Amino acid sequence: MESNNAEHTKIVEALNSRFASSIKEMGEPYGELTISVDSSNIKNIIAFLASEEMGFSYLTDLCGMHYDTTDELGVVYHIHNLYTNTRIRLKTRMPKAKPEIDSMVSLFRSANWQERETYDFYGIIFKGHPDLRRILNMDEMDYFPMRKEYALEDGTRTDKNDTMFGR
Amino acid sequence: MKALTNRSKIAVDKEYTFMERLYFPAIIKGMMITISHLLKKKATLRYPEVQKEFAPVYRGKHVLKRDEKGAENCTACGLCAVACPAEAITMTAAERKKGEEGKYREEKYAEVYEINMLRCIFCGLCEEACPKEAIFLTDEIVKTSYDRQDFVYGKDRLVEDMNKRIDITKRQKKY
Amino acid sequence: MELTELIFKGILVVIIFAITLVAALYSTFAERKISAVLQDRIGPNRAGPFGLLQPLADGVKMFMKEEIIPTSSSKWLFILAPCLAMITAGMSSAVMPWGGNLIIDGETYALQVADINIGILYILGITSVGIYGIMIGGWASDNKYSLLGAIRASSQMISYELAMGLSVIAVVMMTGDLSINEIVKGQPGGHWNVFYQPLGFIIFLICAFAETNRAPFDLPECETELIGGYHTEYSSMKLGFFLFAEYINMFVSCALVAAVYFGGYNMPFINSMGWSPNTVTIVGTACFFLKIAFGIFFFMWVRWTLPRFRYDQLMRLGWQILIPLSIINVILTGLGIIVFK
Amino acid sequence: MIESINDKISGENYNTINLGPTHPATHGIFQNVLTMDGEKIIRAESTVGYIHRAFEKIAERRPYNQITPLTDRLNYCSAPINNMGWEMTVEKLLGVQTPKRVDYMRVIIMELARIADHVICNSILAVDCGALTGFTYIFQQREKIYEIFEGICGARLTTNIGRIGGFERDFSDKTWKQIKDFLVDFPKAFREYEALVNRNRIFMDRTIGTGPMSPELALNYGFTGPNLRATGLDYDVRVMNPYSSYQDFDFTIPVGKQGDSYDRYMVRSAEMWNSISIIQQAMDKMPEGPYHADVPEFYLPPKEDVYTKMEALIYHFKIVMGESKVPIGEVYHSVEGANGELGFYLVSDGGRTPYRLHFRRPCFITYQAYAKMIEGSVLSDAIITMSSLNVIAGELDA
Amino acid sequence: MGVDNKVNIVAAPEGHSEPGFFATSLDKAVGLARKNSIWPLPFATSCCGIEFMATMASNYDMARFGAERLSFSPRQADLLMVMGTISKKMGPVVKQVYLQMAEPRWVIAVGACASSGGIFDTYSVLQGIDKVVPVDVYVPGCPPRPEQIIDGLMRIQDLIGNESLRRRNSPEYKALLASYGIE
Repeated sequence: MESNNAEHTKIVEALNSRFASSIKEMGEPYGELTISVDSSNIKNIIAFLASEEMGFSYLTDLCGMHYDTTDELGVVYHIHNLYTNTRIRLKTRMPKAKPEIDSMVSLFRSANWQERETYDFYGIIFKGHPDLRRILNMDEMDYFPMRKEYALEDGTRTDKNDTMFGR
Repeated sequence: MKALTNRSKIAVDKEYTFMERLYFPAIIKGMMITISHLLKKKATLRYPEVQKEFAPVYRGKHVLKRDEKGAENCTACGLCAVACPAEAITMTAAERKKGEEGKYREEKYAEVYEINMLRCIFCGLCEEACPKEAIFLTDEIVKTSYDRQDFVYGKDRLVEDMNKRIDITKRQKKY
Repeated sequence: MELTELIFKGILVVIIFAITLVAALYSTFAERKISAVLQDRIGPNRAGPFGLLQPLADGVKMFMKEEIIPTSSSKWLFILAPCLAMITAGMSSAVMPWGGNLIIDGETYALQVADINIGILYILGITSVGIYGIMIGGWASDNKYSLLGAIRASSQMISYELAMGLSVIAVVMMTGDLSINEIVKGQPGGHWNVFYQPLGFIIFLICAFAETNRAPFDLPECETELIGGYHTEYSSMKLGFFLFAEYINMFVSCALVAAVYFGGYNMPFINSMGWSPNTVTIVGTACFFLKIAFGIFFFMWVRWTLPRFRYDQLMRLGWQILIPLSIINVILTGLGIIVFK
Repeated sequence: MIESINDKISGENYNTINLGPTHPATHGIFQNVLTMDGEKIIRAESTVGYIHRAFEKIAERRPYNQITPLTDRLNYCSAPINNMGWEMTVEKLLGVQTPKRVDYMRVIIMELARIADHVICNSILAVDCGALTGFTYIFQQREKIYEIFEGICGARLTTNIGRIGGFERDFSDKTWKQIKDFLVDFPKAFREYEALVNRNRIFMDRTIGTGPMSPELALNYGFTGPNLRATGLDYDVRVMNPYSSYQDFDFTIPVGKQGDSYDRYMVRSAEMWNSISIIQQAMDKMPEGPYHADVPEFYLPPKEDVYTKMEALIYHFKIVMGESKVPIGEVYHSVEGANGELGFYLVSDGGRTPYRLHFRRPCFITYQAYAKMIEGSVLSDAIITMSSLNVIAGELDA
Repeated sequence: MGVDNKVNIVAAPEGHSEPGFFATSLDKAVGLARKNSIWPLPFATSCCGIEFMATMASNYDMARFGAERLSFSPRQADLLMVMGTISKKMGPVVKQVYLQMAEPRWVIAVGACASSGGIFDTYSVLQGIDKVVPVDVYVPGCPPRPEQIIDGLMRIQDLIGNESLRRRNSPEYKALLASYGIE
């Protein structure tokens, strides 16, 4: 991958030298360094990036995805090096049948609830998470509502004429 | 930790001065401030005796406009319903019959037009979506009521009264 | 005791009790109005002219509300608590000298229900019994927030009672008498104790705030922390009694501050106006009530200005600052008495 | 009875107490189960989700222009910042360059919103300490901000202000005057409020040392915004990744020392003063020009054109029906929300609705540290800490 | 003072008046007292709560109606003001708070979310609190202006003023509560 950003080039080189086999795709859409990686190796990659050498000590965001065309689930990480002001987006994919990925809680405490939220929404199992329970929805809920196949509405609404909106 | 920028400035001072240690100076100062409000003009707006004038662009109760001749502007195109994030608008379209030209401006009109005021979030997107200058939000507020069914406003409450026309020119002004 | 005096005392008791109740009732209204004007608001103005019937509306509403006694509470204690709070609050006004002597048909009547010679001790004693109402109420509710409120109330009371007593001792040393009437008489004209005992006065005032559970010491109720504290589980008139007791306590505290430090019914120049003794007495009583009214206003003014303390800070203030200060005050007073007398 | 109150934890008699969800100090609705030793908190556990409203799911079902009113309800204390953050995200996806005037107008609105938010937080902190009067003084000024918003967009709180590409209408003369008046009135009222609260020893005693945080731990917990700055680290999105022409304005980043409640309070105070100065600078430098970018695919054409011109009518229908063409791609954009970095991660598959829209909600991430922050402190401190973190339920639970 | 005189002071109840004597039905007098002493329990969950703060603050001052004493303890409250979204997770809590309130009690649903679910027609949001507790007055708006909240309060006042003392014992009222599973 070619980049005009010296920081990005440095990161890409460092990652390529260590984790070449885990990296699937790299890109820079809208100037944001985006790397798709193998979900089995994500913890090592992030641990390396979060080390003092690379300085990505801040987990900005962690969220789930459901790619319904390939029926895969994914987790997207945004990590940030505050001193060089560089952000990286790391994307992973995993089959919906076995949605497992390593937990980041040991690296970033902020990952704790974000992973719980992701589990709550998509049913992604974070291995090594200390307390993987539903967080926003009720414990009794028996599906993962953010997956594309589930409806948004709850169906108890009585004061609406659905035909107006093509449903 | 190392600072990220050179623009940081420490905003706190936690050292008590001797006077602050004594409690009383700050307490007396505070009490002087509160007592000075004793004779100040009260900020209260005496609603409902006095009503505040809302901004001309205020997003309150909806109105279905008629044109100068008294014909309804709405052609039941359904854009407002599509644009409504709360899905509060429903309507049924009907064809205009002969002799109803004075009642409806276009060939199609809304036979039923209902807005569920309890669902409505008064975002104003329906007003923006309307291509026929038919629906506008006004600076009136929707009245409260005892019954949930009361809030489905039909055409009887939405279409403007020709005797009490609502001026919407200010809303359209883009300054 | 003669029959006429007995009748007079009887009438006086009724009047004093009525005045106390009305004063407490209208303190709630004053609280609302004063908080409103201090906050640039208007305050209640719908119930009656200027909202003057607001306290009545509150009272009637509370009377007509459903009584709830939580099933897990101890029923008798739950009912006893507000009664205790109310009774002790009402009792404390008995020894207050509301004015000088009235002379009717040559007979002298004192405007005081009971001039017992340990009046100060009586009031201190009664107020510390009053805390049982709060404690029992908080405990009997079987609610954790109530329990916390009760614990806070009792420990707060214990710590502030001491400093309060010590600060009064300095006054007693000057007067040489425990009777409140004597203390008032000891401050003729403008010779108020507050000028001789400024430190003692401040300590006493702070303790009075703490004793009546008013902000900044309203920790037992402390809406933002304990919801309602000890009265969280109380509804209807039982709650009314608690709130009422608090306002009566405030009224009595103000009366006590006025009597002990501001000369009670004494006013400067009141005796040099050449009025008849009865007029002097009546004007004096009016002055006393004016002082009380200002005191109540001051209590509310403070409440609507200051943040409240934290529990441990309150304790520190009581034990580490106020008690040493009040002991110093006693020593200074003693030295003063030795030097100047 | 006492036995029923206590339950035994690891052989000791501790109390458990439910702080929330309807406790007066929890403002919104958070539940904290506290294990207490007397008044001291031994262990705390937070439960959230009491107003989970499925924002992200709704966002997948609504066209782009209908998501603006949705963002209002995230952090409702400062809705315009959310609105504009979202609009800027879409603009970034579309590659739209907004005119300078739009940027400056946005800066004014966003800083007003920041003041409105911090006013709530700081005054409620004082209310939770027991001082209610300052709240009413400062809230009168907040009412003026509402009036300004109302004059621009027609609503007070949930503003739905601005459109993709700019504003729905230019500020009127009255609005300009209101903003000018606000810049005069607010500092006076705020100074009075600060005199009432800031250096009052009771208030300082209550807040200093409550809920402290070190910068390292704060980063690890994902703090941003005033809560992070209170620990001493000067991270501010407005400076690090300037958006909407923030680089044109001169302002400092106020930081604290220990990250305790007083630091948070003072940092917010200082930020309000900064906001005032930023608004002043924006007013002084306000360039002339259009109040929206030229994006016919997303910005509704003027009504007159819709009635007369075919092209405008087509665009109008396309926008309202959500049929405008959106590029395929993914974009992350963040703004400095009132509580920290408010991020929008938008994935588009070219359809009429976002394929995925994730909100990085600062409150959600910050609040997980709360349980740790209050362990070992007393109940009163727990409440002060919660107020000073300024956790907004709508944003927390999304 | 010009405005002061215009304040609508509550009219005295209809009754029989002679010098020094005024008789009215107990219902009316109690209704009058109750309606001027409403202690609300603000169940503020989201945006509407902020507008409620504005209603309580100086500019709108709900205290004028005798309703400024917020009682956060349900035992002492007369009026449950539900402001903001109530999710399905929160629904039971609302119901419990309602159950803990002492009779007579009223409920006002402020804002679109509490009244009907509003914009949030989702799997997690209760579509109106009238699914769990009986609601007396609905206030539309998202969020309602303080004027509308005051309007709702005045409606509640009308309701309280006209309510018979025995309504709470009437079979209709019991049936209403039973339909919500409340005894």
